[in-house]
Amino acid sequence: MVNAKTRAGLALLGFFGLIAVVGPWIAPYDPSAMGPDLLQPPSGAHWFGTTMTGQDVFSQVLVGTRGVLVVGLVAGVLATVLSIVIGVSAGFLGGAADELLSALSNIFLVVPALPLIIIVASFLPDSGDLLIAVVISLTAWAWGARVLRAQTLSLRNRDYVLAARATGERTWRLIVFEVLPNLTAVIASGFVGTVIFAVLLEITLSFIGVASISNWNWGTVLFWAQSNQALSQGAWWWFVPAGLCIAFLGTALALVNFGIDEYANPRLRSAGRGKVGFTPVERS
Amino acid sequence: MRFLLRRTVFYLVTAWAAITVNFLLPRLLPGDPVQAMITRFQGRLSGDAVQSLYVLFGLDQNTSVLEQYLSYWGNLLTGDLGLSFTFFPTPVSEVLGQSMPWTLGLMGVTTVISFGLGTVIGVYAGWRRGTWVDALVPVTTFFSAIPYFWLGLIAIAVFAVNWQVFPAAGGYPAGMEPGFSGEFAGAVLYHAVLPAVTIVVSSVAGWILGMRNMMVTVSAEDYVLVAHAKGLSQRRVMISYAARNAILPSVSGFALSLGFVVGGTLLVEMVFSYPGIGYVLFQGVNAKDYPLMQGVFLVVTLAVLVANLLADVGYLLLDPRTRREAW
Amino acid sequence: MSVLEVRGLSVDYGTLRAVHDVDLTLERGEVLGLAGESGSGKSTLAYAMTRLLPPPGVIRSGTVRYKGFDLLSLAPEQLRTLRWNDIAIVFQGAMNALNPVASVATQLLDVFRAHRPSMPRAARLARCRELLHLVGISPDRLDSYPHQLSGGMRQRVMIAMALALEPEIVIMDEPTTALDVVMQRQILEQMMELRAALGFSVVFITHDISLLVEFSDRIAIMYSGRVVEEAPAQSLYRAARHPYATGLLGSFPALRGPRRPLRGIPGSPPDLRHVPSGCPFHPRCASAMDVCTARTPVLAPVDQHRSVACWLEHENRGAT
Amino acid sequence: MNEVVLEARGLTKHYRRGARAVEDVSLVLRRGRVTALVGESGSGKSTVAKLLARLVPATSGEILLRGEKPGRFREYCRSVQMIFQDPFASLNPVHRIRYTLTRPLKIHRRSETPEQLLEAVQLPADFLDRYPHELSGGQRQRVAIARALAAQPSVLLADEPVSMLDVSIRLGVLNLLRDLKERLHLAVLYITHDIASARYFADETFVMYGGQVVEGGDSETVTQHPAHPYTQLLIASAPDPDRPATSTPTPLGEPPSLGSPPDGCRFSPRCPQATPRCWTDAPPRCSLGDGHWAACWLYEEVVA
Amino acid sequence: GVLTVGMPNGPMTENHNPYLPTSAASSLGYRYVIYEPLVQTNPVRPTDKGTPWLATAWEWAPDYRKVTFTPRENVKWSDGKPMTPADVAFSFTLLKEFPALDVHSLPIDTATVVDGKVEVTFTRAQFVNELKVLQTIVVPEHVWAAVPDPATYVNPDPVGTGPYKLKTFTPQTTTVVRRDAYWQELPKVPEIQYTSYNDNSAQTTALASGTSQWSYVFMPNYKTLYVDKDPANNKLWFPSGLGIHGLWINHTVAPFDNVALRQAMNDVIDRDAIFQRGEAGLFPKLESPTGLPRPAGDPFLAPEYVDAKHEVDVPKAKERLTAAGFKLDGGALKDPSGKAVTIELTNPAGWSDYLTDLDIIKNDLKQIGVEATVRTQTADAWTTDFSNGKFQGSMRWTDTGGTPDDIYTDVMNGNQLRPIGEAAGGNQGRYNNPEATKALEAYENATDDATRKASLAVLQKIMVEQVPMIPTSAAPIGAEYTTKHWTGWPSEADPYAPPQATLPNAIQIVMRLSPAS
Ligand SMILES: Nc1ncnc2c1ncn2[C@@H]1O[C@H](COP(=O)(O)OP(=O)(O)OP(=O)(O)O)[C@@H](O)[C@H]1O
Ligand SMILES: Nc1ncnc2c1ncn2[C@@H]1O[C@H](COP(=O)(O)OP(=O)(O)OP(=O)(O)O)[C@@H](O)[C@H]1O
Ligand SMILES: [Mg+2]
Ligand SMILES: [Mg+2]
Repeated sequence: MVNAKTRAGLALLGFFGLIAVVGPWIAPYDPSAMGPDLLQPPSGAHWFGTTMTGQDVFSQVLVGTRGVLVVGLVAGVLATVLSIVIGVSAGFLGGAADELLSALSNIFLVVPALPLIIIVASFLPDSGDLLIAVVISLTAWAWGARVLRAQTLSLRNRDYVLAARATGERTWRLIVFEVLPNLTAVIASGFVGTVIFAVLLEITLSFIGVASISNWNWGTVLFWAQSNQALSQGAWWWFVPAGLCIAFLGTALALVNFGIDEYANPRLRSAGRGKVGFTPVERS
Repeated sequence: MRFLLRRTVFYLVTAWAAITVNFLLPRLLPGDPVQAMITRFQGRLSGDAVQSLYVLFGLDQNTSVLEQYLSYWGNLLTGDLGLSFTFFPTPVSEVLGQSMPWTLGLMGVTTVISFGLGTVIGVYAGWRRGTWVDALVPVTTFFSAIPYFWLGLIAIAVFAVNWQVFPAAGGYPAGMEPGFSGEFAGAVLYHAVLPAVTIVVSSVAGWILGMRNMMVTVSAEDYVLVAHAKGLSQRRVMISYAARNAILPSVSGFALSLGFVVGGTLLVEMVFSYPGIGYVLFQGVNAKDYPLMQGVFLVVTLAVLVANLLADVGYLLLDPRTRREAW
Repeated sequence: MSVLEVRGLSVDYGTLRAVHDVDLTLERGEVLGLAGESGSGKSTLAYAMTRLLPPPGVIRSGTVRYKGFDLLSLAPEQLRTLRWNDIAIVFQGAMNALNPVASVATQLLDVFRAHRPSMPRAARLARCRELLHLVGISPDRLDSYPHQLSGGMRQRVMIAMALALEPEIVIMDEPTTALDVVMQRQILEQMMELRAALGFSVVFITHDISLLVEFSDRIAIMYSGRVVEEAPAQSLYRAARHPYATGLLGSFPALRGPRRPLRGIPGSPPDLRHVPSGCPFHPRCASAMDVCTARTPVLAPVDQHRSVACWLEHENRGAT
Repeated sequence: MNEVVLEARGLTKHYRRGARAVEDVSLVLRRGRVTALVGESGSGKSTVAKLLARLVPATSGEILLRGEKPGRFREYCRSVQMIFQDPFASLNPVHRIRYTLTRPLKIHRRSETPEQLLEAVQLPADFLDRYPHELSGGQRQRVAIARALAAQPSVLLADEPVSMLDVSIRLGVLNLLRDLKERLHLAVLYITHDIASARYFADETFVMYGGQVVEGGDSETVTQHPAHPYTQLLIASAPDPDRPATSTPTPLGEPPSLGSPPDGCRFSPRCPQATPRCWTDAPPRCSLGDGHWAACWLYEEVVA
Repeated sequence: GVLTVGMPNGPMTENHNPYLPTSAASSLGYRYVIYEPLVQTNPVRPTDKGTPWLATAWEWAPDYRKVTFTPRENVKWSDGKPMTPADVAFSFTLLKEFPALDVHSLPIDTATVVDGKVEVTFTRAQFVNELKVLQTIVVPEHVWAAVPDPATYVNPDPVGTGPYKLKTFTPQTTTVVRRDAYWQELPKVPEIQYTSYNDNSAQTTALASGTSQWSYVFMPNYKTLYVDKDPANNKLWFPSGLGIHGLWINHTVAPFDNVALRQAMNDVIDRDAIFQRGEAGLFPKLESPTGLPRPAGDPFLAPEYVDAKHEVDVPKAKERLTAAGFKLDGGALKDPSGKAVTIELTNPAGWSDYLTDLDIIKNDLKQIGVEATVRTQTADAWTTDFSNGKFQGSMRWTDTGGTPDDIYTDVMNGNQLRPIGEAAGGNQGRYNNPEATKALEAYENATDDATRKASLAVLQKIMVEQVPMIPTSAAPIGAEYTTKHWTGWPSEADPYAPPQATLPNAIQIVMRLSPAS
């Protein structure tokens, strides 16, 4: 059922999930503790080497996994919920409500994300992971809402929705139980996309010094590496692992996304390897 | 026509709301331009400068936000975007005019390349589902999942510092004066190679993926089967029947991303010291430069909305089914 | 003389066998009707003959001979030149059979571009106009897009396209379902006139027995992936031999004449995943015998024009 | 007996993009009777059904349920249920049959079980745990009927409930409907392209053309003695294996554009018997006796 | 033959106004090779006598409310006109009339030409501002008198007395070339290119590759990043002026109003670690407990502190705490009321050196049981919170000047006290000590050295004993430069000027440069 790509993605994701849970316990050092070995390349004692202040990069990456996953998932969930509420309502209700909600999502689409994030982060006392997740989701929902609205527009006049209405279903039930389940694929791939976006944005924010770097995450690791110009110093071990982790996490999510697509779209599922137009002749 | 009119009104309202938000956003930021400037200089500008700066930026007079809003609109309508604080007293329009061509050049071209390349690969991968081309798709997603700055910095470390085949920073050589000479154009191209390639590498996967999935879906449509039945060549079926229909959803995405081109990309400009608008905005935000921020927001907002409108129109032109509704 | 000969064709969708060991012959200039329950594999058969079956369909066995070529062993390029030039298809849903973003003219011209590369453009255009005129559509519709045409017109455009290269065979899969009878008749009568003029053969698939009897020369009845009876239209209508065919004929109401009682067929169609052993129809068959549950009858001629796959016939035959 | 359950008066529906889909349609559905609606594709039959089900708002005209203006939609749909034209589109692909059938039972607080509903349409109970895509067209159509019946409505609007089925399954479904009509005294609106089945199953038949009802009356009379030229054309065109070899002349021509219909009789451009008056004035309803009527100038004298 | 200067300041717009801190001329520093000050002073040696520049002599009234300049005579503007005393007076009047141009907020009263000399009077004593007054640049009256609003004037065609004139401007790079004539010997550098990079890392790369020859940029490890790339030539010198960085403490937050606690904290904070790790060896080490960097502060040190050195002393800190009623209870410090002592240290996210400092401080404070947490904010939020007194502890700088007054005013001037929630321009830690305020006033307005010495001693005593703020590093006036192409740079051995290219002294340095053989 689940194809190889998806399995690989799920396995990778499960691995990161495991690290997120047990990372702080299995980390060999306190990631903030400044040891005596300054800027050492990878060795038996420090698998990913050490930083300028003698911190253990491996422990930082391990401990930082949780923050990344939490921000990614929370932002993904919030943005997805927002985009569903606004996009699907706009598409389903139509009329003035639609125009209003579409305008709202268009505005959020054009309002630049960076200042918005800075503003919101400035207003709240503690710019921790959760706050960043909330802010990221604020900037990330609009695109999904547009896509969902378009999809909903095409779904809302489907016969099965009309038929459910004809049996006397209430509007909210039509939206939640008739329209939404058919958007699963779109929502799921939107969710995966948002999670990738949120992870990248969080890391970027840490990197350019907007987000909090009080807690360890891969972005924080990269922030310290970059502000100490690790690459120019030849300390690739400080810069490379966190970046690769992000890339692998993103790839894992994208691979899972392949699976979601094929699972929810029967055409993709059954199309197999066959080529349209020339039915294979396979005599047994 | 009525459709266009309705869309236009819709966009005007959206533009008004977005511009108002853009006006309010900077003012919601804590602090003020003078304090931000002092902070930015971190002691290299003495505390005494505060007074002169308030006078300089004209912030010593008290005006209500409403008054500011009204005069902002007044100025906007006369095309006056005000004077930037960061680059005081350079007019915002001049700051924009100076950085916009670079942004448009680099981002515009790479967006087009990325879209073109991604679409072609996506069409092929979708058409030859299950072959090696298709297997390439996860690889490209790997690149799109890399944080851009990481890719850029590694590229600099490898190609600019280690091998020294491309310059590490800037849009053109430091001593050269911009002009319409072949030499300058060559230098600009040379400096653009590394940023452009990294942008394309990190953004092409999105187009590939979208196009591929649409191709797979469209390939199962009846009219593609009919095209096969008609005995048309594979190329013709792939391009005129499958791809021509599959590209429709990508088009509006493309138009939108062209709109966002105007905003530049902070990361590219930071990593490669490229003289674009993204970094200017970043400076403006850090400096509480209301006029500059508003100016950039305005341009981005308008560009995105116009791109949106163009996407609508483009859709009308590309998809005959929607034409009837429009005219 | 037969133009198309199908022998022992079997088609699978994954583990499911949708067409089972089918033999069929199409004579030059004749209309062969194909009827049967829904899901009995009619469309699958028609597409498999030209290897146009979309995935996951796979042809498992058999031959399809056209003018001496085995279509199933041709290389794609050879098959491509043969398609439409010799065998054209009018698909079930004309709504989706036309490329929504290309004009009628483009789609018609495409056929000439692919198969008549040497034909001058003016001649091609002239031919397109002529074709539209042939099916009763004003030639200035050439520049229209599919959505600007009504369902009936789209169907007729498809017919015009099918005839563009004067093919030997036209396959029509439920070309008129969802159209009202007036439109249906218009289209079919045109088709028949053209057939008389051009002399091509037609495979005509529909659920509407009345229509089939009225328009086709010979009828094959399918049940559960197999052809169970094949006979000239009128003789099948007057006296069907296979119990399923008899059941079908007893199930449709007549518009004219006295109201006759409708008998119907008891039971429900088999699930293709769990086909009953022996004759697939035996659970619903009033005259089922022991042998029917054990062995599958094969399609065999019972007289000069008629073949039936039923143990009743075979035992008769065995007795004679 | 046979009292009016649902009545439509002067129903009109213009779609936003100018399609005048339904123009001044009046209909009466009675207890225990099947009323057939036939006509060309796109003449507005489905729109009439949806208007009657109050799924689309009417541009003008009114609907009376048991002689009264209907109240809240939920109460209304308890009495009036609809079967949609396309069984592939009208069952939500993500829900099991059980969900689809349980919902109306819950909404209308019926005490039956979904198993009983399936039994009524002669489907085995193990279908409850299947998804729609695991069902054949005929089975889907029966599920759709079961859903409509779950509310125990007094009116059933059946929009081409058998179009996709082969004749044997078709017969089963129609027999089921007839049985329901007789047992439960259901009023049924039966929309179809299959005129022969209208003859067999419907008590009365109405013929629609271009958004208007052009003829109505007892089914046998309408099918055997069609009065309106369009009905005549329709009957003549219907496939018939016993048809004499001489085929009927059928006018080539295109159906009316609903965007800008002709001024007078909408059939006039295609009508072989059209007179100048037909082009300019809309014809009145002319009664032909026994409840049989036609909207055509040809029968004006009969009225007079 | 070109000198390339780099700054990590981002793209520029064409603006050569020498007064505006926002102009490219100020940002990149080329204003000081086009315009010149009256006197060159050396902030690294603030008490040294200034070098006469456009003024050949100057004389202060004893109360420091008046200064008389003798303008140099044979000076010509780059447009050929001679510089006159009127130009000098005009330059002061300009500052008075347009406060927007006056970044030092000098209280100029009058500026008049008397007998070819220029007399400038002030409404307040300018002893502590002496260097700022002397460094005032001179602009041509014939150009600037006609400018309606000098504050919005971009000065497209700058006319100055300096040896260079503008050649080309691009947002990336400004180029100036040597003039044909100058009032003294022409410098040997024919052309200077000022390039702006977008960030520190790009600037560092440019320095390392030799694209930039002279810059001031913070680098986390100058040895590997810069010096090692060309150990013979790549040099840097980071001297200190009279300005410091330190941990500001909010005195309105209990128990930090307790002097014993502040002293104890001061005792355990390891300034050496901050120097080495936090400030990458670039911010000079601050050893004097008075908070005055050395050697710039040497002439000001009170006798009792001349040899005093700050040392980390954990036992002493614990002693102090116990004596003041604090209890160290299982590793956690409890204040006399029994509450655990915790402190939240805040700084903007992105200021990596300060954040490293805070991390070090956090670890140090743990030794006396103070539980510190580090929290980052956006730069704006931090700026606002800091000036509004809504913080517990933060790393920040003080002003830099020619006397210790700039440091001490910033840290403890009671006149700058504002209630919590109201923005304060200085004394953001809300240190309230009338004695300090009085001493500051006395120092600023004194007319004799004895008074000055006495009040300075008081201020230093307060700084040492009350610890209103915990100094950690000196503020550097440093730069990186390469001797590959040009030699003659200022250095520890020859500290004739601060090495930065953006200070008025830049022209002094350029004058000394000669091609490397
Ligand atoms: N893609 C598929 N995967 C699995 N089974 C399929 C697929 N397509 C068709 N089938 C099955 O194959 C059988 C034959 O289908 P086919 O479309 O040929 O029937 P048909 O006789 O044309 O029916 P209809 O009259 O409804 O058009 C059906 O039982 C159907 O369920
Ligand atoms: N939602 C809609 N918006 C605009 N026009 C519509 C809409 N629905 C139907 N129409 C138009 O209204 C007319 C009547 O459609 P309707 O579906 O009622 O016809 P019908 O008689 O049911 O046809 P068929 O026999 O093909 O089912 C058609 O011309 C159709 O194009
Ligand atoms: Mg079929
Ligand atoms: Mg209909």
